[in-house]
Amino acid sequence: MNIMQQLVNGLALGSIYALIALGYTMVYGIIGMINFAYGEIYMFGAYAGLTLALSNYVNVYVALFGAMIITMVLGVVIERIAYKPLRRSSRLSALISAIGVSIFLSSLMVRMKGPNTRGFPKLFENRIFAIGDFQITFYQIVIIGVAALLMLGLHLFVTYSKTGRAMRACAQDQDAAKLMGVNIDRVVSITFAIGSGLAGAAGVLSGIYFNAVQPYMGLLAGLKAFAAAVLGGIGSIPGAMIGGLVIGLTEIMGITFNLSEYKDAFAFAILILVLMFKPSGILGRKANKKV
Amino acid sequence: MAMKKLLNNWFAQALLFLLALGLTAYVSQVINDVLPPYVLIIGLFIGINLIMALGLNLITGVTGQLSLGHAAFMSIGAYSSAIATVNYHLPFLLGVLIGGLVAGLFGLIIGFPTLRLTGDYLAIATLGFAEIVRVQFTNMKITNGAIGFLGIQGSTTFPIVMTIVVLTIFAMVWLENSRNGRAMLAIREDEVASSAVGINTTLYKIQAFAIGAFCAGVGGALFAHTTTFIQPTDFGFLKSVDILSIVVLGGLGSIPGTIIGAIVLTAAPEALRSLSNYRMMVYGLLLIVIMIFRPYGLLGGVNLRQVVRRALMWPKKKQSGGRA
Amino acid sequence: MLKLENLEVCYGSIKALHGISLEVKTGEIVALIGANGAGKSTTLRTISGLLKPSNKDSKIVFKEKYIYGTGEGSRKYESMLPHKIVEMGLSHVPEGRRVFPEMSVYENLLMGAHSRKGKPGQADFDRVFHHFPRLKERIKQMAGTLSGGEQQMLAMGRALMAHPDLLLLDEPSMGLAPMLVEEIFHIIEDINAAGTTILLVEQNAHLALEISNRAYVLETGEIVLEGRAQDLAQNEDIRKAYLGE
Amino acid sequence: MSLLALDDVTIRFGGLTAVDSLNLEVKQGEILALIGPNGAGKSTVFNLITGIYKPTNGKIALEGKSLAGIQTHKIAEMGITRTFQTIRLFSELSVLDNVKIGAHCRGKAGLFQAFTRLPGMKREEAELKEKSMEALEFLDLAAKWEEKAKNLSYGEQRRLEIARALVSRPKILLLDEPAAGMNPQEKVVLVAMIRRIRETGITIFLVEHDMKLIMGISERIAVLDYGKKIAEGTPLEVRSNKAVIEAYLGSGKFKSRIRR
Repeated sequence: MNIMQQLVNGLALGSIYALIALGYTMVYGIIGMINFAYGEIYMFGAYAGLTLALSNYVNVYVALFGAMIITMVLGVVIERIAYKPLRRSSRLSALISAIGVSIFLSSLMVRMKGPNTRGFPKLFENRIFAIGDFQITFYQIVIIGVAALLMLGLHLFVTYSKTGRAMRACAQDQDAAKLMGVNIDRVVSITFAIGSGLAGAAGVLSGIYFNAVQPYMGLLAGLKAFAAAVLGGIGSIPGAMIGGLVIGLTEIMGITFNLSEYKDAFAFAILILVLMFKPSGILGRKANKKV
Repeated sequence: MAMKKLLNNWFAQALLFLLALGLTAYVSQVINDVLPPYVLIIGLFIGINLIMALGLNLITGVTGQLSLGHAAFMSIGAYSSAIATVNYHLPFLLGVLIGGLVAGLFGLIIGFPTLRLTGDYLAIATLGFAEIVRVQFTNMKITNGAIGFLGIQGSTTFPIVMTIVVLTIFAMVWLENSRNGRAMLAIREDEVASSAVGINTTLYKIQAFAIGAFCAGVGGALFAHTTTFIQPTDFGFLKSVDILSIVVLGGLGSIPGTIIGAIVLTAAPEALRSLSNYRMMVYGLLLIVIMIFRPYGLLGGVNLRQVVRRALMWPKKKQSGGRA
Repeated sequence: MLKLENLEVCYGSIKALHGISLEVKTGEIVALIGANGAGKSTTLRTISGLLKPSNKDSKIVFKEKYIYGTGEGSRKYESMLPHKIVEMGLSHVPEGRRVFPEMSVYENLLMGAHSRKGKPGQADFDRVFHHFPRLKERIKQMAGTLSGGEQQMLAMGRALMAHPDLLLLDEPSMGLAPMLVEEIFHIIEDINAAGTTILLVEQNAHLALEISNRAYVLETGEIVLEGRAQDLAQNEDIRKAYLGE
Repeated sequence: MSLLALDDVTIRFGGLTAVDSLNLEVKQGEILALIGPNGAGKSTVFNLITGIYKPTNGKIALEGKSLAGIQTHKIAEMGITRTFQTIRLFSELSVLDNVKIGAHCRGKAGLFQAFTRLPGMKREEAELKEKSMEALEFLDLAAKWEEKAKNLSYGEQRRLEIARALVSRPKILLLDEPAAGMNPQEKVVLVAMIRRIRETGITIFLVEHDMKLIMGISERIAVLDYGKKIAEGTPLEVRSNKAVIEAYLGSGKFKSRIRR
């Protein structure tokens, strides 16, 4: 097996995890809540992309953007209905509400599209590029490229835009941010929109890559992405990207070493290992013990 | 007064306890003979879920440690009891005990390293542990992997489950009113203050974890001997969520709340059966709606003792109110 | 400029303020002094909307508009969110500076201008650098790595970026060396002279009374003394309240 | 011999030296106060003594035994208990349970006793309840034993924290701003209570802002400013100490540039 080859496979898979993980980490950074439903938003994104792609009128990029817009709206609606009323309650009630959302969304999709796995239409020719031993498919280029672009866009937005700065301010010190005139509700909504949009994009990309979309695909992907966010240090945006890539790579390496039956356990095994030695993740801030 | 004295006597109490157990066994036997099997099965699952939820309530509700991997302990109990009764031909009840003990042991082993983690990091670590356990069971020979473990005897009966339920409730009430239980409650309320008054927080967190895991193991064993067939997918993340929902929905830390939670959430999917395809959608909505309107759970923040006392005093109060 | 009437605030079942009434007139420096736990910070946090009064009779009026409560000139019951209050021209420099530690000085200042439309111009920065030349030298540094005094300057400079009409300052001298405290207090005077009204919470009574026009003395959630700063500075009761003589 | 000794204790958080080479002795049976302006590092000293923070440098010893590396709960068992500046009660639990938990380190019952409820455990529980009620009575809270801690008034909550710290019969009791937020009448009651606690043989070390209270109650006072000890002595000595007055009231040297 070619190591470079596996690296590319891992990178493609890791990009998908990283995109979902970004949503987890951003929302957690600002309101300290685990939005368990991101996995289902990812699944919704995949279906939205599929539906758009099947409608003949659109090309793959329009399908991608369309799916992102649909999931963004979905994310904001979910936040308003299921989480906002609970912002002052215990985190566990918000967690249960999020779990309620994810059960609702996946069963809703079963109702709408049936429980079976569906293939993605062939949107473009999947060519293989080879440089010596090293091979990369066009799909992989698209996935890694789109994910990289989205993350770059997110990075620029968070670093340079007024809203992005306000988001960081909220994550660092919410009261101080309020005193600067930041409208917290608006920032939270935007955060949900962005996180959901990224998860939606991840859904479309994985639909293309694995050529399979089904209503329960969100569960395990969501859990692994959550693990990726924690692994990288929840609350940290670069952390989520690194965490996603690490988990993608580990999974592929595991398959390389003929342990594919265990592939779903790798993400969590490496997570627990890292947490043993670095209890707040790779890039996580050490929680200050306040007395 | 004499009555009160008698109640404080240890032997009297022990007798009362045995009486309660006996009565439960008898009454549930009678019910067992009367009710149709379909209803009994629901009752059985309510009981099993309740046993497991009481264990999780100790970890999450009483000690304040969020665990998202309770199904792992359930599966460990289920498989080890099944192996004990099927492969080693041990009696059923011994198998249940073994299931509990093995799960408890794992709770202990997992507890040591992971309890250094706090809050959400602990939650994800337990979740990860559960996923690893599930994958492990999928790949083991002795559990027959993904195909599932067949041929377990259907030894679980309604009276046995109900008796164990009552036993668990007693044990939990006793624990909460003991030195250990108070230490656990203190940890939930404020960890720094707890250690400042001399509580070894790690020790009690691990105790809670082990006992909670034991309960899950017992529940898993009973489950295995009800369905007679178990496979790793029975114990996925959603199972952990089911149990956690019972605890949170009922009201964290409240034993009556957990009981109500177990009844509502086990019966709800059955009651919603008429909605057929919309069943799980409604179930999801139910979780959201209950959390929004009762964020601390159905019985969260309700002091039952006070409620009962008020109910008993109600007529008197009305009188005095009339005079004023 | 600002008027409080009968302000009551609770933390859970504990009452922190028992009906505070005070007034700040345009152009003044008003000091709010008192021992720890008297409710000084609570008063400021309620004015800027971080806390809500616990009784409906409480009134907070800023520039003739109701921030909280209802009365003449306001048809509906008002309870403004913090960001609305900042937009009205009221900035609060909280206790303990609360700069954004993982942002540069420049970005912290940009955050200060968040409530204003458009991008802040060079003139805005110059105004801040005029008062705090040291911030200009540190412009690229992360705020978390600044010294305590520099963080205080940044917190104040950040608030100035919003062009406030009224500035609430909470314990600007806390934890600072005496030399720095003097510097900061001279700057406070300059800021006021340049047209910003100031409500100052301070433990260091000498300092506070020296630069303010009027002062209120707070004790366990109640105003026990008020008057011209000069008069209060002579008042023996204040010495007693602080040193237990 | 000193009961508690801090020897050259320093702690740094990042670049900030919160406590700087502090030498301090608490003598058996005395009431010692630690005062200083906001942010002087007083609470940090308490957190160092109780093992919540580890000193960067220096030694802390109780009756000659070093406390280095000993966990907080063990330190409590050795005889140092405390209250907190921001009240840290077990707020959802009853007043009585709060106090019972305070005596945790003096109890013996374990899981076996919890599940068997043998007479020995019953006796321990009964004694515990009695002792706890005594402590509540001592702090005038007995009538509220059934109430949830969070439903008490501010002054009551402060007293409950003291009761919780007291019930384990510590050698030394650390009180972190016990009078904060109390009204004058409550403060009078508090002073009497602190005196009575000392009479039972417990040494008292307190941090407080209310100077009137401090001057009235303490036998010795140490003054902290910017993490350094700037004065130590009897209340009279400290009160007339110039460095102390400056630390509190300001030097009075600052002159406004603007005539008002």
